[in-house]
Amino acid sequence: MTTTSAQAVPRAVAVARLEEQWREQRSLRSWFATVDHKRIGRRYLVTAGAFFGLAGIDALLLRTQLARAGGDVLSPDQYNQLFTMHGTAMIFLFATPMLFGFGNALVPLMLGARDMAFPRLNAFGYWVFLFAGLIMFSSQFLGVAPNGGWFAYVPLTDLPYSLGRNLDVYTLGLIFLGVSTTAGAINFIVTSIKLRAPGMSLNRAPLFVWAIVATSFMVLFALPALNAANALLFLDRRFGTHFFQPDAGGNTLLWQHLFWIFGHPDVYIIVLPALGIVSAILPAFCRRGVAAYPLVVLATITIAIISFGVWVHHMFATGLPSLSLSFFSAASVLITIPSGIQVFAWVATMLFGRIVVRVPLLFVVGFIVTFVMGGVTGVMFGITAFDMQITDSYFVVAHFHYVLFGGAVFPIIGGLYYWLPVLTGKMASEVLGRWAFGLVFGGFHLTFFPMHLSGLLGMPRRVYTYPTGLGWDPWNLLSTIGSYVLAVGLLLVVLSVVLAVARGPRAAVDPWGGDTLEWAATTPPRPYNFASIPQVFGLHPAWDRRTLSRLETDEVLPGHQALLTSELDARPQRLVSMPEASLRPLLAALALLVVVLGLLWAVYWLAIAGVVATIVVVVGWLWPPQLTRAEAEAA
Amino acid sequence: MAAVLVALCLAGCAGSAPSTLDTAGTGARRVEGLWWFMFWISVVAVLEVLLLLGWALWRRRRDTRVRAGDAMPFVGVLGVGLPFIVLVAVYGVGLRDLNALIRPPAGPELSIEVIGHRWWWEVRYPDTAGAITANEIRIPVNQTIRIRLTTADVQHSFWVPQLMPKTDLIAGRVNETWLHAERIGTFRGVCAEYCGLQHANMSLIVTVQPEEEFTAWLRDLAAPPARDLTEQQRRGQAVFEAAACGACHTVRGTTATGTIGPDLTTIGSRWSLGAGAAPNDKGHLGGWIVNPQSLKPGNQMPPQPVPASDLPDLLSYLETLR
Amino acid sequence: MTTIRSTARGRRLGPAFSWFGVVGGAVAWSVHLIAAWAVDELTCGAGRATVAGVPLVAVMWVAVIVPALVTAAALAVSALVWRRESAAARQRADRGYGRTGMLGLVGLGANALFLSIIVAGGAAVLVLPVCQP
Amino acid sequence: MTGKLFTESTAPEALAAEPAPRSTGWWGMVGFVTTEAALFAVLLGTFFYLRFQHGEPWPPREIERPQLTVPLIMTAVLLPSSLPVVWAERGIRRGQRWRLRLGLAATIVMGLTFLSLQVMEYQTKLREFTFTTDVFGSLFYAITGFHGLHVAVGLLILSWVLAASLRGSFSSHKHERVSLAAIYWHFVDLVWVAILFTVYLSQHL
Repeated sequence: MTTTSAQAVPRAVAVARLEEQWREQRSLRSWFATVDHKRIGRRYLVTAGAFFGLAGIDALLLRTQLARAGGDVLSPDQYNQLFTMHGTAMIFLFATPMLFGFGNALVPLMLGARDMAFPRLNAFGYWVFLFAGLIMFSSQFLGVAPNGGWFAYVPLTDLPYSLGRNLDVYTLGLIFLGVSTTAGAINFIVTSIKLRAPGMSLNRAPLFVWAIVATSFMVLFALPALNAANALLFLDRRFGTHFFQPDAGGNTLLWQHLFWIFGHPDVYIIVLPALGIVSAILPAFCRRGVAAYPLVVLATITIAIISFGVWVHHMFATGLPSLSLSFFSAASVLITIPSGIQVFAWVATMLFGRIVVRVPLLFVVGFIVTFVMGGVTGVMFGITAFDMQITDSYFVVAHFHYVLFGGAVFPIIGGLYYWLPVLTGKMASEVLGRWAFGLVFGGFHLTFFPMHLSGLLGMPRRVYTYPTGLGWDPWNLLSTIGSYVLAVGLLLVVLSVVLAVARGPRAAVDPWGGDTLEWAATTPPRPYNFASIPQVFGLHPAWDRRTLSRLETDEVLPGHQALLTSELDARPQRLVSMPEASLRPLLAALALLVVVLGLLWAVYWLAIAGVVATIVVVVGWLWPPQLTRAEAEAA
Repeated sequence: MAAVLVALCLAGCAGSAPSTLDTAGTGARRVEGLWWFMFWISVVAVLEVLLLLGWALWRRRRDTRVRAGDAMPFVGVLGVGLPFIVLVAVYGVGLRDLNALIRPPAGPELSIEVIGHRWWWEVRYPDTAGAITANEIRIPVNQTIRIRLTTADVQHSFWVPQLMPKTDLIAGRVNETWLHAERIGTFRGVCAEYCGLQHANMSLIVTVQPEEEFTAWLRDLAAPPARDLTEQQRRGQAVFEAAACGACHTVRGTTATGTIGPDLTTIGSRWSLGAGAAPNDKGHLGGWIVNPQSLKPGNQMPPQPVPASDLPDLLSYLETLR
Repeated sequence: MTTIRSTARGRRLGPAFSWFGVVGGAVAWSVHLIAAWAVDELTCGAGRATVAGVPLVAVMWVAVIVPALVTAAALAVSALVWRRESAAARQRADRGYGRTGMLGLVGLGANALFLSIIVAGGAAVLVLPVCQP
Repeated sequence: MTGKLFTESTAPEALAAEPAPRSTGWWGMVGFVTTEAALFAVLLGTFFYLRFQHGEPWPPREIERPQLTVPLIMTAVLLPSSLPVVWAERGIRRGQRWRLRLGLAATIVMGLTFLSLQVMEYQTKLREFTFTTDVFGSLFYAITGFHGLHVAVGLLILSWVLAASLRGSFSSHKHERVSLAAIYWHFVDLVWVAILFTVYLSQHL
């Protein structure tokens, strides 16, 4: 079909040659220079997992402080730094990178591609994420962590109310991190548009890929609002502009608008890929495809769009005209419909399938229960009158943990168990996994369900202490106990993964019987993923005998090459050569780090030096290869 | 589910809590009704999903067929049709309640200005000749009170859960809300928007009184009656003036006219110190004056070098300010 | 189902027209939301009740009705696309949803959803005063 | 006729048409420009939000309405600068390297002229107000400065492509980087129109 040459090389020889071309040396240089999407994906998962652990410890400290009224474990300033870092890190340094890690490791495999469209950009994105995370967490150990809440409302975060470096870490750190997220998003979009296996037209793309692509488009449109807001705040704080200062004509509500234009889509940026994970896991354990595939696609797309039109529901109590609030209320309420479509599509999949109960499915069931409970309280917050009463109370804390922990962390853990064979070639212990599920599920609800009650009882958010005798004490104590149970459960998850990697049994090929292409590759996949580029004939290529048999017999695509296909119907177009490993992505990220540090410490010559270094590295990185003689003559 | 109901009942019956389910104001009562409406719908929705999930998990023991097809009718009815009807109903009820919230009951109206500070509430009665207090609001029962909300520094939010949904205090803007209390009592309020270091200790008390009682109180607040001071109290006043407390605080009728800190004209009768940070008794007040940073770390009041020998006099003077 | 002979104009306009059926509602709703919100918040914020002499409430109605009509048109187009694609699919050997059928269905669902959101916003214009916070 | 057109347009074939094949680089650049465009949209939205929340007078007291002469000359220099790039790109498609080099050089000269004019404009403006004067000053310098930065980056990219072309890196078949640089330059160029309208022209409406 697409391979051009007709040399009669035996398949085994061709595969061995491929192996030679794609194999990475076990050396220090290759460790820093790798562009393999699977390695980068694993690094994203491990790094984001570490940040999850740190932000989780923050949360445990917060809960310990709040175990009883008038607690004195933390000082007010420590508490404020910790709750800010907990939120900021969980959103920016854990959730999105974790899901990007799954995307990195799996999207090319699911598409039947050999790597991401821009492998070096991919490596660059990882390094930037790592450095941004290190900057932000080191500020916590130096006692200058951001302390204005993850939402960083002005004027509290502007001069003269916030004088230290705390908020500079926040603004610069998030802009720096934004570079990584944007690069990742563009990479996912282009990979999914151009590198799908032949035959994988839009109506045959895996739901996980749909979710990642929808998410990536959201990133492109939402992140600029956050970056702009942070840049303007940085200018206000450092160079004396007045964007958020009412005395000089600025406006404080501007920050809230800009922040939430990013912030609400970001909730879905986190949840959508996690919902994609659920749709990817279910078929393997229900022995049938996800029900109502076109409706689930419809739901994914409409959620991505409508999520941009609900941001003002975070501002229902700011005193804006009720009418203008109601347009956002309407969208906030009706965005439930696409979420409902997905929930009932999963329920239908389980009802009409043959269920095999294994650990990943347990986490999916736990997810559905939790997510539905978070969803119904979400509808309540879409109603302006109710929101004005309950917002900024502990009820909100309960609600968004049901949505974000329930909606993202449960699928992430489920996905971890499900794809562990792809990621590491090992299987995790089923027994340990079930214990972990029980503790995580029980601990989660014990932690967060009581918060609904303390919220209804009038307990406000973000308080480092509270008086006794207001009926809040028992619920807070329960929450704290729950948080420790939850922590034990999460430790068990980590333990079972570590044990699996260290001494777990080698996974069989396709151990769960999954339906997407990552299971049609070897377990774990080779560096080139597929020797022959897969042919797709339906929604479930790994269950399709045509696809599987052709994978064994089709001609091997030789060399460091990938196949481009058409945007809508994935018709083969042409071969392109893929870049080799390179240190330049790391160098570029380091140069950018210098810029950020220079700005942070107000050492501007350092920042300028960093800019020059970045330009030098990028110019070298993108320098076009010299034309071959034949090409030069043809010109 | 039963546990949920028991817990909610407990929540509703906990008398001392500033509970949104134990309301005394017209606005909050509206939202309480809205909550129960949405709560029961939510219970049904969650039960529906739980039952279907349970059925799916239970069924697998007997029935191992896989049904092909895309189940579009199932998803269409349960995932689109039913939710659509319910959501439209909820949105409609919500719109009705919002409309009620923005139209306070008519009647004689009183205006109060509430100004947010880091981290206390300044309360002014503009219809009187300078009635000012802090961290407490008194209002007459069964009347509509207009509240004008501004902030002196950062964003705050005015929330008295039992009376009215919250409204933010936005720098550079003037916001308005209203209270209409239907019964007599005291109701706790808080700052609900994170406002920095001592956001946790920024509470206030709304006392709802019969109209005559309220009128008498307001008259005394506006024009504090002359006080007969004992010898000790007079010495205390001298300490107060010597320690330059008046640079930040006002005690109307004296030389203290500062406006940075709360007006202390009625400090003796306030419900707490530091907007809920500590009870208002002699011991805490003395501790507060000598080192306010230990009771409410980070607040704007610096420690006062009042000699230990003068402290009892000062405290006995401050107690007279009622 | 007879095949349609296509003219040059049809070939050119066809994709544009059909894609309007897929994304028309989303675009119309975005315009509706931004226009209605921004005009209401900023006009009331400036303490006025008119925009260039036109009463604010009239502007609100325009910002609701025009996008609603555009969305309804997109809905009609997508319904047509979907019906004809389904009819074509019935004659094909494999009865699954083709890519065009899926796009038609996505357009149909999205337009219906966006139309309901715009109408719900219109209900608010009917009930609430324009500037009252 | 219309009826027939309608029937035709809604035929399944209409949605079945594939767009022209594009490279990964093309999609990547389009994605990047999209997110950049969103960034500028946010900044210009910020301008209008602050302007209308501020009320009259606008610009606030101390600042005069901006003069239009220099910005209009800047526009007259920048907008046509996309044409030589187009001409250069078409040239290399036919293998005419001289057209590529000449076109790029012309655009770079025009871009540099634009930046010099902007420096002049800043010199006059800074005597009148700075970015700390009030919110209009902040907006003015932040938005035009951010765009100036993009022009500078665009010039860097074009010079880089020119350097590569002098080295002989492009041919009629391999010149993707030229097309990508062109997309970016067209974008920088078009954004200026929105900025001109927002920062300068709309003050005189």
